[in-house]
Amino acid sequence: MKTTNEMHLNFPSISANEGFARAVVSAFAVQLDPTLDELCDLKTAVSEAVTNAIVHGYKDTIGTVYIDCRLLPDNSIQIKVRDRGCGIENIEQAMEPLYTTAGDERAGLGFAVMKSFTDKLKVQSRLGGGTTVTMEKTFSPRVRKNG
Amino acid sequence: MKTTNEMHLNFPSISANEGFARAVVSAFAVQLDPTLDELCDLKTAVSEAVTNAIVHGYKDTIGTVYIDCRLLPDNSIQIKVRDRGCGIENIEQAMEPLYTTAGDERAGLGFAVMKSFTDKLKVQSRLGGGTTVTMEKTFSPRVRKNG
Amino acid sequence: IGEIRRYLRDNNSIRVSRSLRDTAYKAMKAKEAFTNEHDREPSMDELAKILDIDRGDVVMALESIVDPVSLYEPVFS
Ligand SMILES: Nc1ncnc2c1ncn2[C@@H]1O[C@H](COP(=O)(O)OP(=O)(O)O)[C@@H](O)[C@H]1O
Ligand SMILES: Nc1ncnc2c1ncn2[C@@H]1O[C@H](COP(=O)(O)OP(=O)(O)O)[C@@H](O)[C@H]1O
Ligand SMILES: [Mg+2]
Ligand SMILES: [Mg+2]
Repeated sequence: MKTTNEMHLNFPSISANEGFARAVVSAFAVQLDPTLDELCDLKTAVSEAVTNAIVHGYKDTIGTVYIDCRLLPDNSIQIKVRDRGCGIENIEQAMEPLYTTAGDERAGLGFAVMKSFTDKLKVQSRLGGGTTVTMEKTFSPRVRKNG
Repeated sequence: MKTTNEMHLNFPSISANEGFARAVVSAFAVQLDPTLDELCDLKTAVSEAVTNAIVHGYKDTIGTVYIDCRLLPDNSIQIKVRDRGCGIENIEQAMEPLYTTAGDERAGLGFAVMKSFTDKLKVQSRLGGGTTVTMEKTFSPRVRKNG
Repeated sequence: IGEIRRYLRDNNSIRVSRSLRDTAYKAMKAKEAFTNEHDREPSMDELAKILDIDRGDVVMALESIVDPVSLYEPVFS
């Protein structure tokens, strides 16, 4: 599908940028005129992906997190969150609800949240090469006033 | 000076992205806890630079606009707005207040606004190679309540 | 004059962090009112129009309260 607008962002994997990444994605998505709830869902999903890149992908190091966003003509947005961190050994297992490698610190619900708050979720990863999470979300068409 | 945080953004030179660029820069600058006035000044300056890249740099074409932001430890922000468009033949002349090549459409005050709303302004350009506008702004330190 | 202006700025200007929360609060109230009246949620553009601010600023304001629910609860419950 033809892209109507796009943006590419990158920043160091420090936690101060979690909120920033969320703000950027919503400032971009707002062009599609979503409702607050739709935008909130999207932000929550993006947060989870960015947090994972920071805390799992780059663990005890600082690396670069990449975000690529595209708007598609059917009122949907595609978001890629990429890191060049440690990668995931078993993607299926990682995506299972409650599965976490972070012990008691994390709930293991990140992927479950991404899945339920977006319409499409794809995870690609290579051990030692990094992880790319691709999410898509379509916003409801606006109800016309007096229409 | 050591950078404490940074971000790099790029997007196509379409006018829908003027507001987006402004929102991204302010979402990033907000980490320095500026006042509303300070943030407003910064957004206005960024708007002018991004608009110039879109309407002058890429004129009748669509190109990529690049924004690089750095936070410095003295509570200041450095913002580069870059295009690979037509470039400026005479930078000094272009920066003169009221000078414009756009006839009646524009006021020729873009650079004047950037200069007065930031603490430092540098313009680099090469004919056919593009233009880079670098701005720096230091925010007032936070005033302690009861302090 | 520059010094006076700086003084005023330092002492009287509202910090963004503080005003954002006020804006977010207004946005949540406006959303509530709109939903009651129209039986559907407002879009972000509609919300920005009601509040008469830039939609980028609405986004930023909502960002200042990471989870809107946490703002909502102490006020309405
Ligand atoms: N970007 C990533 N890089 C490396 N490993 C990851 C990444 N994202 C997720 N993982 C792995 O998948 C597991 C599950 O992720 P998630 O569902 O978000 O739960 P949590 O983050 O709470 O552990 C993580 O514990 C981690 O082992
Ligand atoms: N990014 C750019 N690429 C090419 N030319 C530029 C660029 N920015 C500014 N200029 C030139 O400098 C002139 C003055 O810019 P400015 O002060 O913003 O006034 P205005 O945009 O109203 O013309 C413009 O008319 C244009 O000729
Ligand atoms: Mg997680
Ligand atoms: Mg201009």
